Order: sequence, then C-alpha cells, then structure tokens
Amino acid sequence: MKKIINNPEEVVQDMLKGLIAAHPNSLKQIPNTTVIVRKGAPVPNKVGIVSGGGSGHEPAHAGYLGEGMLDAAVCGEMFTSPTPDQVFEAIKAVDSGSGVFLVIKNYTGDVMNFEMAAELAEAEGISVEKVVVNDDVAVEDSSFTTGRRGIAGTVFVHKIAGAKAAAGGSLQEVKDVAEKVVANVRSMGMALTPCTVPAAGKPSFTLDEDEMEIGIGIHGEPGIERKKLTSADEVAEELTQKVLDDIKFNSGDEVAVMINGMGSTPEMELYILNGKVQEILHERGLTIHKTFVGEYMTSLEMAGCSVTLLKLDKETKQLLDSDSNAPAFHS
Amino acid sequence: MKKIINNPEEVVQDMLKGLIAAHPNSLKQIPNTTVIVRKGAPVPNKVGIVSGGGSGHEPAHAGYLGEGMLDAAVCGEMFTSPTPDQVFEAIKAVDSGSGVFLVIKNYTGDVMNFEMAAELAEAEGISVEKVVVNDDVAVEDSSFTTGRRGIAGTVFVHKIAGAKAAAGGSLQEVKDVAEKVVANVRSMGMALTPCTVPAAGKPSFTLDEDEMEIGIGIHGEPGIERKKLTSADEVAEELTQKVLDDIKFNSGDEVAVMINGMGSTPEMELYILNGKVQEILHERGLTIHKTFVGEYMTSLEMAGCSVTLLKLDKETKQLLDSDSNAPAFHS
Amino acid sequence: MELQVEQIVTWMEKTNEKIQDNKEYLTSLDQAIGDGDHGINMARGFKEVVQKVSGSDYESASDILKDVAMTLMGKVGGAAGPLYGTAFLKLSASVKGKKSIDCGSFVTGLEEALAGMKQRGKSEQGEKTLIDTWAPVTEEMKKAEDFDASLLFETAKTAMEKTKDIKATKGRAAYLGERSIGHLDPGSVSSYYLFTSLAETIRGGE
Amino acid sequence: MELQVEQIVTWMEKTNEKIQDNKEYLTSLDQAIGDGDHGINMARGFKEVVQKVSGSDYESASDILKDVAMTLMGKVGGAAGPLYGTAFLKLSASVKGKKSIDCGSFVTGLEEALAGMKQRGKSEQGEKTLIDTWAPVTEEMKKAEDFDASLLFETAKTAMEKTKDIKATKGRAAYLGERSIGHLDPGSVSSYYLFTSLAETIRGGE
Ligand SMILES: Nc1ncnc2c1ncn2[C@@H]1O[C@H](COP(=O)(O)OP(=O)(O)O)[C@@H](O)[C@H]1O
Ligand SMILES: Nc1ncnc2c1ncn2[C@@H]1O[C@H](COP(=O)(O)OP(=O)(O)O)[C@@H](O)[C@H]1O
Ligand SMILES: [Mg+2]
Ligand SMILES: [Mg+2]
Ligand SMILES: [Mg+2]
Ligand SMILES: [Mg+2]
Repeated sequence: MKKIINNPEEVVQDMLKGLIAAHPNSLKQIPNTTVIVRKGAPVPNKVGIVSGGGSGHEPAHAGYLGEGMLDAAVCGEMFTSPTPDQVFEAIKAVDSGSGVFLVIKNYTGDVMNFEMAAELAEAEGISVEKVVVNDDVAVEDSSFTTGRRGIAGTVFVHKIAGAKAAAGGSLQEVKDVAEKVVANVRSMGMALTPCTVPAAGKPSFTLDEDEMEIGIGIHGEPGIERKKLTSADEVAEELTQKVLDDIKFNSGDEVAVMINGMGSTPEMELYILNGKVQEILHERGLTIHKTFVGEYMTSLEMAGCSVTLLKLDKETKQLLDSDSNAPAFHS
Repeated sequence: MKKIINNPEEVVQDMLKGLIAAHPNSLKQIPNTTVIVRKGAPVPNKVGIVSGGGSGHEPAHAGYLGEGMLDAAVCGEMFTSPTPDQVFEAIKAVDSGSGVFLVIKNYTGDVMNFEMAAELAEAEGISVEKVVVNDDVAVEDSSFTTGRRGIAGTVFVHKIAGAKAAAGGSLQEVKDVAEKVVANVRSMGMALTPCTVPAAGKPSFTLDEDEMEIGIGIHGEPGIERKKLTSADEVAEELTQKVLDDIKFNSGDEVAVMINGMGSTPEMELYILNGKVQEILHERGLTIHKTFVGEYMTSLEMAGCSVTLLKLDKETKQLLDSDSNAPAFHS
Repeated sequence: MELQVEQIVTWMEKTNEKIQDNKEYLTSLDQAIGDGDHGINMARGFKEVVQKVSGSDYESASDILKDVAMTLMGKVGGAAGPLYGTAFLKLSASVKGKKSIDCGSFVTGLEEALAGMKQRGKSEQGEKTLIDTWAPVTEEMKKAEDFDASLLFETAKTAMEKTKDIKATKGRAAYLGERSIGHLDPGSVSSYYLFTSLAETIRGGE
Repeated sequence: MELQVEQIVTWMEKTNEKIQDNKEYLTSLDQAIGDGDHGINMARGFKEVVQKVSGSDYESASDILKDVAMTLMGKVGGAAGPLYGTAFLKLSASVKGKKSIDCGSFVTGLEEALAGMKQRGKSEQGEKTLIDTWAPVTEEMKKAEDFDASLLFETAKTAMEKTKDIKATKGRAAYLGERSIGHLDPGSVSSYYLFTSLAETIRGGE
C-alpha cells in the first residue's frame, strides 16, 4: 500500500481538515462531526439537500456542495456508512423549515443509518423525505434481496434534486423529481485493479495482469464476473449494452451520459471509451443531450470506469442544465 | 500494462474523437490535425491563446479551453511535443488579427516546435508572442542547461493570460502579465509509482513498495532523488519547503496554492496533503488567497502529487478570480 | 445467576479483546464477500464501548446496555452499527430499570433485539447475516433454565459456521449471489465473539 | 562517387529498417534518462519518410531531402523532430537544385545541418545530444577525399559510444545531472543508425 497519508485510521479527519482549509469561504465543518455544510445553509425557504455515505468516493460527496446541488455532505469512515447522529446533525444544519431531502445510495448500511437519522429528525419536528438510488445494473433487482446498488448515477440525482430545491420546489416536488431520476438512471462499472482501504492495508481482491472484473461496486467489492481484458471498444459495448438492456430506451429519447473514472484511470482512457459509447448510442437512435467524462464517484485508487445513462424529459433536462457552482459538477 | 484502450499507437486520435463527441457544442477539432479549438474562436479583437504539448497530461490542455482561458490546445503524441505544422494550424485558427499568444512549457522539444510554428506564422503576417513556463524547482535553473521544467504552474499561466486577453489586453499586455506569473510561480512534485506510455508498454522506472521519487517531471521521467516513503506531513514539508526556498516570500504575501494529483492519487490524499501545506504557509505568515486541489496537470496514471505556489499581486489576483467556463479549471 | 453491571462490563471487555485480536480476520472475511471494513468498524466501536463503560458507575443493567447501544450506533457505522445498536437498545429497553438480569429476562431481551434487527435490516433468518447467529442463540437459550456457557459456546459456534453454506440475499454479500457460498458471514463471526465472550463471562461468574 | 536520388531512398529505407528494429531499444534508452518516446517518435517519423520517398519520382537530391525534412518535422515531434527536420532542411538547401551530391557538397551540407541544429537546440558539442554524433562525423568526413563507408561506421560508432561518459546539460537528460552519466544518448544512437545506413548505402554503391 503506497499512499500519501499520515495515520491510516485518521484519513477521513485529515482529509476534512484539508478540505476546509482549501475552501474556507464556501464550506464549513460542523464541530465534532464529519459533516460538511456549505456556507449560507440553511437557505431560507429552500428544501435542504443532504447526501453522504462512506468516504473514499471523492469528489463525492463534499464536491457536490454548492448552490443548486447539495447543502450538506455526511462523510462516513472509509467505505462505511456514517452513523445516524452524524446524519441527524446534517439534517438540523440545513433545515430552513421547508424540510430536508436525503439522497441515499442503496446499501443496507446507508439505508439504515439515514432512516434512523430521519426518525430522529422527525421526532424533533423536521420534515424529512428521501430517495434511495439504485442505478447499478450489475446487481439483480429483486424485492427478496438487497437490490441494486447506488453508484455514479447518484450524482445526477444530486444535481436534479438540488436544482429542483433551488428553484423553489417543495419537499414533495423534490422527492417526485428525484424518484423520476432514479427510475430513469442506470449504470454499469468495471475494474482493472482493486483499491486498498488505508486501515486494511491490502486490496480486497486481486486481478492478474490480463484480467478485468465486470460489475464492480464502488467499495472495492469484487464484481460479478472476471474476464480477460479486452479493448476499450469491447468494454464500451459490454457496459453500454447492459445499461441499455435494463430500461426501455426508444429511438429519439434524450439521454445524459456519464463516463465515470473509478480513481486511477487517466482521463485519456475515459475519453477513448466515450468515443465508442457515443457511437453505440447514436446507432441506437438516442439523442445525447449532455456528456460528463471524469471522476464523479470514485473508489479510491481503483482503475476502471462506469457508464451511466439517464433518460431525460423536459423537466429533468432543464434541471440538469441549470446553474450550479458545486466544484465537482462540471462536464 | 492495464489500460482501457484500443490500438496503443492511436490513443491520442481515439481520445480526441471521444473528447469532441463529449463536447460537440463547445469544442471542435481542426480536420486532419490534433488541434482542438473552442467554438467561437477567433474571438473578434481578442488575442488568441494557444497552449499544448505532449498528450498524457489530461485535463491539460484541452480541458482549459473556454472563455477567459485557452482558445486552442495542440495535442501532441503521448508525452511528445506537437510538431510545428500543428501549432501553426492552431495559431491560424485563433488569430482574430489581434495576435496570438503561446504558452509553452520549458522542454527542448516544446520550445523548438512552438518557436518554429511562430516563425511560420510571422512569415504569414500573424503577430505571435510567447512565454516559456519553468516552474519546477526540482531542476536547477541555469543558463548553461535546459533550465527548469514547466509543470502544474502552467495552469495558472493559462488562466491569467487567458483572463487578460478576455479583458481586452493587447498581445504585449498578455505577454507582460504571463511573464509576471512565470516569475512568481514555483512547483515541486513527487511520485509513488511511475506511469506507462501505451506504445512503450512498460513503465519508465520502478519503485519499491516503500520508496518514493522526489522531483519527478510530468513525463514519467525519473526524479532527482529516491527516498523511503514518508508520511503526508513530511511530504508536504519537503515539497513546500523546496518551493518556498526558491523565491522570496515575505510575510503577508498573498499566494494561490495548487495541490495537483499526478493521475492515480485519490483526491482524499491530496486534501490530506493540503491540510499540512496550508499549516506551513500560515506559519510562514503567507495569506492564502485561493486553493486548488485536484488533477490539473497529470502524468497518465502516475501516483503522486505536486505543490505549486503563485505569489499574487493586485492584477494577477483579479485575473485569477475572473470568470472562466473552462471545464477543468475549478477549485 | 443474574447478569450484574460488572459482568456486563466484563462481557464488553472480553468482546472488545476478541474483536481487536481478530480485527484483521474480520476485515479479511468482509474483503472476501463485502467491502472489507467490518473488522475496522467493530474494532472502532467496541474500543469506544469499553472506554465508555469501564470504570463508570452504572445504577442498572439497563443503563449500561443503553450506553453500549448508543456508542455502537454512533461509532460503528455501516450495516453493523445500526444493527448492533438496535440490538442493545432493544435489550436495554426490555430490562428497563433492572439492576441485574436473570436468564428469562435476558432471553426476552434477546427476542426483542432479534425482532428489532430483523425489522431494521428487513431481513430474516437464512439470508447469511448476523441474524443467522442471533436467531439460533436466542432459540436455544429460550429452552435453557439458566445461563449456560457451554450451550452458548456451542450454539454460537455452530450457527456462525453454518453461514458458510448459505447463499447471501441481504447485505453486500448478496451482490455476489452464488459466489457468496463458501465464505463465512463477517457479522456472524463478530456476533460469535459477542456470545462466546458472554459465555466466558458467565463461566467466570458461575 | 556521388549520392543519387535512388541512393538517398536506399539510405532512408536502411535507416528506417534499423530504427524499426531498434524501436524498443531506443525507447528504453530514452526511458533511462528521458521520457521514453524517442524510439516511438523516430519510428513514426521514418516510417512516413519511407512511405513518402519510396517509389516517388524525384528530379533532384535536394527535392527528396526536402521531403525527408518536412516529413520528419511534421511527424516526429518532441526534440528530435525539429532537430532532424532542421538538419535535412539545411542539407537540402545547401545542395539546392543538385541532381546528385558529391562528397564535398555533402560535407558542406552536413556543416550547415550541424550549425542549424546547434542554433535550433541552443546547444554545443559535449552536452550529450545528437550533436555529439553529428559533429565528429562532419569533422572526419571533411578530412576525407570521398565518401568513405569505413570511416563513417567507425566515427559514428565511437562518437555514439562516447556519449555514455558525458554529463548531460541539454535535453531531458540534463534534469538528471550527474545521474545521466553512464547512459547512451538516445538521439546519438538514432543518429548512429542514420550514419551507418549511409555507410551501407555507400558501400552498396562503391
Ligand atoms: N439487512 C441486513 N440484516 C441483517 N444483517 C445484515 C444486513 N446487512 C448486513 N448485515 C450484517 O452486517 C455485516 C456487515 O457489516 P459491516 O461490514 O460493518 O457493514 P457494511 O456492509 O455496511 O460494510 C454482514 O456481515 C451481515 O452480518
Ligand atoms: N537542445 C538540444 N540540442 C540538440 N539535441 C537535443 C537537444 N535536446 C534533446 N536533444 C536530442 O533529442 C533526443 C531526444 O529526442 P526525443 O526523445 O524524440 O524528444 P523529447 O526529449 O522531446 O522526448 C536526445 O537524446 C538528444 O539527442
Ligand atoms: Mg462498509
Ligand atoms: Mg518526449
Ligand atoms: Mg463491510
Ligand atoms: Mg523523449
């Protein structure tokens, strides 16, 4: 494990210190918590938007703090859902009286901790609504199991829910549009290398020099299938096809595309992949409204990528396009 | 070598295809070249700003195309300076009649190729000026040698020269402010791992699990010293001190800070490093005007970072802060 | 016998010891079918629990159990945090006001803890989670007349080991489907440490 | 003898062959003290040169040399591109209009090529660059009465090998300072291929 860190047990605290030091005018940390709130929150009459989860996915989630996006990010330990008390602090910090909306990725831990925080908040009279993002088509969706995971598509939910709230949407309206995004966003990822949690000291799986892992999550979990490494074009085919197979896309549908790097994959490779993804989508008759290529939801220094498609309608398109000054949301 | 690519010899062409596909509304490629120009260029009455160099430093240079920053980026082969004809095409594409300014990193190849292009342009009656960025304090500055390299500090030159041009500065004024930035910007980098040029297939140096290389460039070149890997705090001390030693900083001076990731270092680690860098600068009595943490000038999938300091005055501060819609320039 | 406050302290200390000693092991189990943080999370949580309860003066068993619950809830995170937190919260509530806990009350507490975890985790027995250790332990203890260390040891061990054969349908291991078979459930192993520590505590107090 | 257009084609073909065969070797030399692209750059450039000049009809030696120059300039990139490009451009200009080149004219051309490269690269002999191969070759050829293959072989080889002992003060290797000693200069090795290919061409035409 080669990392630029101090104490492996304190990476999250050290990171937050450096984060606040870098953005003293726009961000603040709630004392004695790992909650980062954007200055100016709570915004009067605006629904507060809170997201978060384990750390190690940077720029998620603190990079999405800003006007028109998130108001608070709850930063858990490495790949570990934050605890209810932390989420509760975040909720209190951003509630203007108009209620607070939680964007949760579908992991048992995140769902439980955020739900418990919502219960605590409601007990104190704060209205809370939530959405659980489950865009990862690598995992079977079934009511008998944990269901699909939330991965890079979550960033679209942050943006669109955040824009709706900024536009004056009510808690229910924010929830409605967030659910619409969740219903229309799908992702699929792959890895060339695993990643190492500092305190664990070794990677969670190993891959040979000629192997790749398809269907990985964003926590260094092994994927669903191990394969011989193929060309970028074949990777694009495989990931895009899986996504296209999952929800009905009709010729002429407008989509937003995200080509997300898992951490150590150079932007060059992401663009190479994008070239083929766009070709496939064009062949399929889809209209590409906007493309995002970069690192949006990472898994430490994992090498790999994910492809996300969001089917747009008039409302979500306009909200996706609306201004935001969140530093990590750019295309 | 594990990479998401097709033909290793065609990575630059494939990348540019994906880049244009991602940004069809803001960027265009000059046919049969590797020159990317922002739409709208040449901007009437504005000095055109051209930069570029070898590929493999993404988001540099095409990510800095945008209002208030670059007008054209010339993308050479992997880590290889683009040829004079390509640079010449870029110059012609962005000249509005107000002249064109070249931002060159100080490498023999870049300097020669850009100079030859400037000669070609001048022969056709286009006014061309240039600045050669040499911020890397790892390398001795001497008139008998090649001199210091240009690394991450180049991005500040792009921004400030670009802002000056956008504000209506003349070619000479753009040159003057660019030279002021060059005189006041210094960087120092380190690596934990090397990187692999696709067509070479193997890395340019190797490091043991407990080693780091200090003073690396951005082309996978070996650095100036090999050491045992230390803590983030010690790395921060070493890099920052080297930078501080190189030009005179007085207590009260205002600076911009860039903590640049070399490619595969997670943002988490960059923020951890930043925490200590800021501490050192505060102790030194410097006022930190703005901090940039992220990947600005990479070296493929190299793990490592660089620390850049730019001493500001009223003019450069205001130009640094002015708006730009270049996607990769955000803090 | 009845569990006294001091014995609950001992129980927590022993659990902490086992978890610290097996932090890497738990993490490696979670690396195989999860995300590799279970050892780190549990070690962080139980270290805090022991710091909180060791040497403190508690009036009642329910008070100390509530502090254990709140500490786990606030320090473990992930899936295990709210589950263990819920378990101890339910256990505490079930023995509310009691200075010490007899076996019957403890079993009632376990039943409520189990129900609470199932509800929180939306899970049932047989899904390769810590429920698969808690459920058999609760059931067997219900049949016993008093705290029985050997019974606890055996039941917890067998239950924990059985999770190896289960195909996961809840928690992160569920993502692996069939590939989860053949691996122990990390949460069941940490629960096994909890129950064997209880057994050792009982044995010490017999 | 005089160099004819066909011989210049042969010269380029032989050079290309050597460069393609030693692409990895050149790259590894550049990895040691540079950025590891010299083999890739030269191979890309000379492949194009051969595509351009093989089979084409050239009226004069100066025309083909100009095409070689423009191709190298436009395809090699890096430091080597403008340097080799400049060299061939100067060589071409120096023999302007000549159908073939006698030894004296060739030497004059080499002198101008060398001066052009020095000016373009702001470099002198002794800085561990391809100048350290071109300078001795030019000097020795100046002393000879006619094209002399053996002389070329020897001089180029000795000069190229000597770059190992030089501390670099120009090009990327200069960043390594003392650490550059003990490594061959990649540009000198590619220049060595160029001159030995010339020698072989001459030998074929003797
Ligand atoms: N829905 C659930 N119901 C009960 N137990 C669960 C559930 N999901 C996970 N667990 C338990 O939690 C353990 C994992 O805990 P931990 O690694 O700390 O959390 P996370 O999975 O969030 O990283 C699993 O081994 C399993 O025993
Ligand atoms: N200033 C210079 N003058 C003459 N030759 C130089 C100079 N700089 C570099 N070279 C030559 O160029 C060679 C490197 O070429 P190449 O690897 O293609 O370019 P780059 O260094 O830009 O990657 C060196 O080995 C050296 O012989
Ligand atoms: Mg976890
Ligand atoms: Mg090069
Ligand atoms: Mg886990
Ligand atoms: Mg080179």
